Amino acid sequence: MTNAAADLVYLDYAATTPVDPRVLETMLRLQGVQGDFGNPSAMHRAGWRSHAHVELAAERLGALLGTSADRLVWTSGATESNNLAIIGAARHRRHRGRHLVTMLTEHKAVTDVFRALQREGFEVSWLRPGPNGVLDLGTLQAAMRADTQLVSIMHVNNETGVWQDIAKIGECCHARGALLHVDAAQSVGKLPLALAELSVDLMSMTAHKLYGPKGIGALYVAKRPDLHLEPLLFGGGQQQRLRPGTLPVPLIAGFGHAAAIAADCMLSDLAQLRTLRDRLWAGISDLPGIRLNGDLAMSYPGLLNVSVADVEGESLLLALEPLCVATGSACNAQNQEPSYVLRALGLSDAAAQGAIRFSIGRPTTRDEIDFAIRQYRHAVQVLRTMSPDVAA
Amino acid sequence: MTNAAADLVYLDYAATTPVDPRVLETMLRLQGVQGDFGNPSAMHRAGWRSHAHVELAAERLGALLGTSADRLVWTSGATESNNLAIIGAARHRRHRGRHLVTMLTEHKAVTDVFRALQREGFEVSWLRPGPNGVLDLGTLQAAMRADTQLVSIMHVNNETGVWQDIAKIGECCHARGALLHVDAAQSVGKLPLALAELSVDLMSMTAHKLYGPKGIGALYVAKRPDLHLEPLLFGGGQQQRLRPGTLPVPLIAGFGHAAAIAADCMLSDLAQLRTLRDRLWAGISDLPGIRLNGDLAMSYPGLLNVSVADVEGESLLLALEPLCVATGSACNAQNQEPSYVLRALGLSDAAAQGAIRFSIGRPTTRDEIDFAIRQYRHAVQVLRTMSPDVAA
Amino acid sequence: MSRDPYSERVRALFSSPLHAGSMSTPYRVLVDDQGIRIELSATLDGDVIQRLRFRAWGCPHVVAAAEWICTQLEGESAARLQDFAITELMQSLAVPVEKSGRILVVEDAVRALGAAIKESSTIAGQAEQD
Amino acid sequence: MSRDPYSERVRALFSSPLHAGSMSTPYRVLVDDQGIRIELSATLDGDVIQRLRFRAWGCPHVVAAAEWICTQLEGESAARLQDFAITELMQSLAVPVEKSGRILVVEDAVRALGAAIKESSTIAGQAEQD
Ligand SMILES: Cc1ncc(COP(=O)(O)O)c(C=O)c1O
Ligand SMILES: Cc1ncc(COP(=O)(O)O)c(C=O)c1O
Repeated sequence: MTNAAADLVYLDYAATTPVDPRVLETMLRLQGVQGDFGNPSAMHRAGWRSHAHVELAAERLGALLGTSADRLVWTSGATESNNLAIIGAARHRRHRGRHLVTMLTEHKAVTDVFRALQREGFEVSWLRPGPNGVLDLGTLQAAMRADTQLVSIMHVNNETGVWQDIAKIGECCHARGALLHVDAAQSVGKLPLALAELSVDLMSMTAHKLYGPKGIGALYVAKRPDLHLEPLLFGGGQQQRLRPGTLPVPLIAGFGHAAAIAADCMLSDLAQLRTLRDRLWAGISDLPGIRLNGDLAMSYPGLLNVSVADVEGESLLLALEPLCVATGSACNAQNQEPSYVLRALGLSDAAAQGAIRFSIGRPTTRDEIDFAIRQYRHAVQVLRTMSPDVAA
Repeated sequence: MTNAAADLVYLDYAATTPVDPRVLETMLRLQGVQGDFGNPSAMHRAGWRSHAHVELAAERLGALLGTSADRLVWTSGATESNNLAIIGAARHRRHRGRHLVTMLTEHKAVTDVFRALQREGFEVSWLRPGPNGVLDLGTLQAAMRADTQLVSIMHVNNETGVWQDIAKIGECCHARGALLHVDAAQSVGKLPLALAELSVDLMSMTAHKLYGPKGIGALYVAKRPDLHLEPLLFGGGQQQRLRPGTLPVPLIAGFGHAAAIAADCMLSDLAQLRTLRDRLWAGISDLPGIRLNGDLAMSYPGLLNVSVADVEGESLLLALEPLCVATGSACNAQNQEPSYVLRALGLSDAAAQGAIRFSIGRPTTRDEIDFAIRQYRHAVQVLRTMSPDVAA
Repeated sequence: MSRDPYSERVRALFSSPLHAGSMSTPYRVLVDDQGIRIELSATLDGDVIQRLRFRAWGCPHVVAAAEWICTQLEGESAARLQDFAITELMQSLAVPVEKSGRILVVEDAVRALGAAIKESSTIAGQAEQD
Repeated sequence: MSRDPYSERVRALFSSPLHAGSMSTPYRVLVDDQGIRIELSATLDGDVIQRLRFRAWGCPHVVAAAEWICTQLEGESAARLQDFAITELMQSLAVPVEKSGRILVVEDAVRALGAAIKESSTIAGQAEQD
């Protein structure tokens, strides 16, 4: 059995990825005393050299997204990008209307932001996708009102991999004069995206989902006269005051390099992921009572979410060791409530609780998939045997 | 001439430092596919291993500061820490009173936050230190009111190196029932600090000033029943919801390691810096019209701020090449206004504009200091010769 | 943030649950509470628990606790079941406090089994007396 | 964020200001505006500028502009000074637009020198006519 981190078999790439060795090297060169470690705001050669790395990174990320470098704001991750986009836009447009729209199946870094805005007096419509996770355009259209200011719909769902039709959703929003924010943490660098052709106003991303470093994200802000954001942080004036603080050049350069690599190998990545995912599903789909959560035809191929109703989730996770996979979202794993995303798709508490998210990455091998198949089958069988009949 | 970044002589350590090679190694081990790169929120071995690195880092930073690990919140840097502390505390205590106190000579990442709070309806008293940069305790006492909720006073000033007596200031705040926030971006890891013995409620720091990585900071939050912060970001519930987002484990571990190294070599660092700074000042203090901004007896010895009135600042900087030094604060170097910090100490526009901040670091050598002395003397002389007499 | 919640002891008990199973015996109880289900079945040799088996639907701590209990109580007097308390178990398995509610369901199951045994032996005793 | 604002040309002119200096000559002007001071002094050979010197208190672009002007205008007709425009200079030195205000002070100085030369030669001419 080949594996990622020494003694483990890592299939949790949707939670976070290792950093690509080429990216690591880029970052390394910008940190040590012999490197370009200067503060990019400084008025001397060390600062200007650093700054050039920031510019290159913005160009690389812009190229990946089909937009220009000056539309990108660096943040600490998708959580901050989501907050800046949603709170920043909503507060700035407060006087125009207080209605906002999002989905029940968004990441907590979106839902919790909308809850905070509700406490500030905004009104939020929470849309429910179909049982396969896909949002019906009619549902969105029906929710739009004259005073709707902002719609936030994620691109790829972090639990199911299901994607939304951002192009059509954007048109629908713009037709009604609302802004569209997209949480693309799970799709940037993984699925083709051409922002110049999309009616997307704000898009959040984070480097550690695409083989870049943790602690760096970006927010795309379209060039539109009526698009302004209130900043969340105040300080030294960096990034046109939208997001101040010393720019973390090694992280930014790492993000940029990861974006360039992603642009290069996206198509071959996708083909490989699809092959491995299909192999995984073929290897377990005959288990009695197994259910695929989501929709294979409409999802990012690096992710497979399955559940069996009669097995307890936490025990299943432990029984899968040394396989590293997720139940629910990695970001709220510490609370053991059944996934609200799966509940919104109509799963019972028990089925949601026993769901497993396999997520496949660039380093994943066929052997690892075969190991996962064997381990999953075995664990389910053992736990089922151990489970008392409901009517004992 | 020995030098930091290849062909440059770097004396801008107050703007940012290179990462210590031992810290780089720690970080490197937590990023690649063979390392502990997991998401510390994940419910599997890869996650738990990552999480252990976060715990170690918090213990190391806590040990440096004389506090316990559970009092620390990870942020993206001192800018965010300042925002979270000041906005978070002020908004939470809004109903008790709206008066806040700070200094004119704080970093922009404090002054701009207070300006934002003024727009929200808070009232701010802006204290002016004496001409040597030191705040008189009587000035603070006179500003305190019954409705004063929060006082923010920096520890070491980023332009002059002057320190404030945080111990006495804390007592004064607590006697009046106000919280004390301290921006310690320039002192953590550089000057001894024992939080357990200080009446400090909130303290901001950033790793890249102490040979740690850029993009990671922390906020110390004292354990006090009446001390609560409203978060600025909402999301996945990490860090008790105070600051959500995937924890950037390599950065956190790097910060922790940098803190441990700082604790080890602080006293020898201080002795070396003092020797080098005194040598630098001795080498230029005889220049006609030179002025030392600050107070050598009451400042961090890694910093020396000097000005000559009759030389233009930007030309002086360029004439100093390949020396990398700062005029004013690195964080607002892009705008060429004379430093408001030096203006508050009573300098004329012209003198403030021509001020140079030399900041010395752990890698600085005697040869570099001697080079800086020669270069500064030469540049001042050349520019003075080139300058037209005021009455030509 | 989370740390590994499973001690080596819990891992060992969970991954080799030697007492997992079910026996047809009169001494069998099922407790279903807080989303956790525990079945215990015992065979007796006089007053002594000869064999104790469990089936469980719950988190690894619940499974490990059930296995631990079976290991501890086989060979003991059945009377011990009725005042069984989880204190030692919580410590020995380093169960996180927030899970004590679930482990109390295991305690309930053990006590229920004790009560069931007592009741049937009382009936049996009564039958003999009659 | 900032990028290196100095072109190689600006760096070269700034670091070797061959025309820095001041001459006692009747053709000397000082312009003091926007916190910038420029002194220009010239010697003439008939109508031709023989030597042109500057002193400056200003940013590196101002110093480089002054040096550039001296290099360009030595050997030229003094009449050219009066309608001197900074367009070519701005481009040739890649001066950031936000600094064009300062560079206009340099233009002012050149024109002032041209005016001063013209005025004194007019006076000289008038003196001859009398
Ligand atoms: C869809 C989605 N949005 C937002 C985030 C938050 O990203 P980060 O933790 O990097 O801030 C994540 C990852 O956890 C995600 O999957
Ligand atoms: C005193 C002070 N406060 C705050 C900051 C901001 O730190 P950061 O840019 O890491 O957020 C700095 C550094 O620029 C500083 O010197």
